[in-house]
Amino acid sequence: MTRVLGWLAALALLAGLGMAFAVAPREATQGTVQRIMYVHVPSVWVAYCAFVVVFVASIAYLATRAEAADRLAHASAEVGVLFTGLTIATGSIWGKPTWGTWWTWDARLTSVAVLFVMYVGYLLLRGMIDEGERAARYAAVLGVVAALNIPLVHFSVLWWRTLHQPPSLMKPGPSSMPPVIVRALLVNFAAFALLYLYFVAKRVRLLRLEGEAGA
Amino acid sequence: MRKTKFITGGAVIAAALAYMIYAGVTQSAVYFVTPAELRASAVAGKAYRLGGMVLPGSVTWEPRTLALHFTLGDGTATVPVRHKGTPPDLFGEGRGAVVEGTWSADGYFRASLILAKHSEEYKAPHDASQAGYKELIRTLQGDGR
Amino acid sequence: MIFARRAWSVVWKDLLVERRSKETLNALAFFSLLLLFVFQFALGPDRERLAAALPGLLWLGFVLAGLLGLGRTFVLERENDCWEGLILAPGDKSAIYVGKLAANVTLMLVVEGLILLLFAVFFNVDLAPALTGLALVMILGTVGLAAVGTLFAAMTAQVRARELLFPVLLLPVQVPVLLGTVKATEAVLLGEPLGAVGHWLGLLAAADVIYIVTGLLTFDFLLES
Amino acid sequence: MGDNWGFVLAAYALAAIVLTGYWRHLVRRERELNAPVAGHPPGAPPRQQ
Repeated sequence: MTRVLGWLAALALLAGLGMAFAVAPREATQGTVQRIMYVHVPSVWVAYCAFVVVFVASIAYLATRAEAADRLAHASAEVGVLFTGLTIATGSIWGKPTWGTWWTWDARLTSVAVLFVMYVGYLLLRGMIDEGERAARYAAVLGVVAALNIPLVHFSVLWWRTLHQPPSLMKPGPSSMPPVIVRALLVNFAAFALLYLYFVAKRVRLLRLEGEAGA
Repeated sequence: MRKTKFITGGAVIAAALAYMIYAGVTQSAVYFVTPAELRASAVAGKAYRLGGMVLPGSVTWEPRTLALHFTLGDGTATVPVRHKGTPPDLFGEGRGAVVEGTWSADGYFRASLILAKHSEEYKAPHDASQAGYKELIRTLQGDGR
Repeated sequence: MIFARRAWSVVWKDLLVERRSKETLNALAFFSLLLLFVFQFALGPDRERLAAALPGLLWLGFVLAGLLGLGRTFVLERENDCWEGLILAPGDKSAIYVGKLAANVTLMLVVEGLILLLFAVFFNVDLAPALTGLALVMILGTVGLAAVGTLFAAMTAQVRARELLFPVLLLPVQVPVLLGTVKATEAVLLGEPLGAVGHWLGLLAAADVIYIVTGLLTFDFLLES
Repeated sequence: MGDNWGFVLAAYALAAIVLTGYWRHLVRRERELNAPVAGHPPGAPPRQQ
């Protein structure tokens, strides 16, 4: 099952690469650099989804005490941190040629960075507790607090300052992107989502094995 | 008892989040001051973020000393800007730019950082619709949300 | 009613212990004085730079004092082997959370008032005209800081490397509160009306509500055996 | 304006390295846990699958 997911993800990633480099056109103002978008944007979407999964799984764990929910939360947080890091790194590489700087404290950069450290803290907390049950319980509480904090971080940082372009897909009315670019983005998003599912499935199995080995 | 507690608490949290999102959407964010706003109330030594259009014909760049001079305008006022360094790729005459720096008492803006702002319009190569001047400022200000 | 009485007994106990020993308060007062030293050395005598940095410095001081003070929320219980007692307390434990939170907010506000006074005296700033606005921002911000801080203090109380983990967990979560309070303080100190920062006050209030309710709902889970 | 292929390549290469690195880490951990290693500390014998 997991293996099939892995192959699907690999195929989708190849398709995504094809869309990004062969199908999508060279963008008019930014040039080829804009192709970084096809890794950057899908990976931040996947990261947000991952943290929503952490939130839901944390509540599920507190309600049912099912170890499976805890493993899902743990795996999803780890993979989410991975994708958040990737977002920050690729965004930085994109920022240098287009904005002229590797890093600027603009709204979205900052809120993604805050998200990153929040969930790194989550993983650190898990690592610091030896008893599995207590680690699960505490981490679940932190998973809930962190997720509820995301909207607060988003708006506070947005009001604080922004230089990033407003979200172009999310805004009401006709999208300002040509359909080719949207399609390429969606294919890459699907590929990253499959990869996320594959990683989480594998990590969950690993956590189960680790739990058995430790028991 | 326990269930009521969680349902009530969840409802209160949801209400607070809804309020946040409502306030967030209706709040208009100002990302930077325009040249006219800066001219109206410039305090020497104070840090600003200044946004406008790089006026055509105003850019001079000395590759040897890395001295970059240009003028930012918004249709009603202009501000001379001085910077030391290489301009970013998206920087160019007739394009929008946001600069960070301080207003100098000698009547120019000393930029420590130039951020060529890319608008949210991603264009296909032959979609050559030239964004008008007003449109440029509008996208610069991020009103296109 | 029972809830309020339980919460009150925790507040009363904590404040009484603190009033008798003054352990935390004395240390924090001294710490505030040291902060003043550090800020002074870091910034130099430039008045203009100081005025520009003041709101940030003020909240940096509050947060650092908060990290030290809030981290000690459950130290007495741990050292005196009362942790089991907390766990064994019958019924709803969110009353303990409310009590601890109220005691923490009180203590923090006292320390913050002291830091404010030290700033006014040693940095020679006139805070008097901004005092009501400042008090409002400080209360909103401190409640937010203490609401998460109390919860996280309980979370890290029985964990390895808790002195390290507590700030590492608390600081990122506090980013919205920090941004809001610093921006609001800046406006208040510049003499702007509170209406100009209404959205920040709204954000702080929303954050306070969310943090407190989350704390009430989840505190029970931290005190299971 | 230059095309900055270097930046594009750097971004994609970084993504490839990070993702395959994590994948290899997972695979290696799984193999370790499935096949007990020789020289395991005594007192805590690895469980046979």
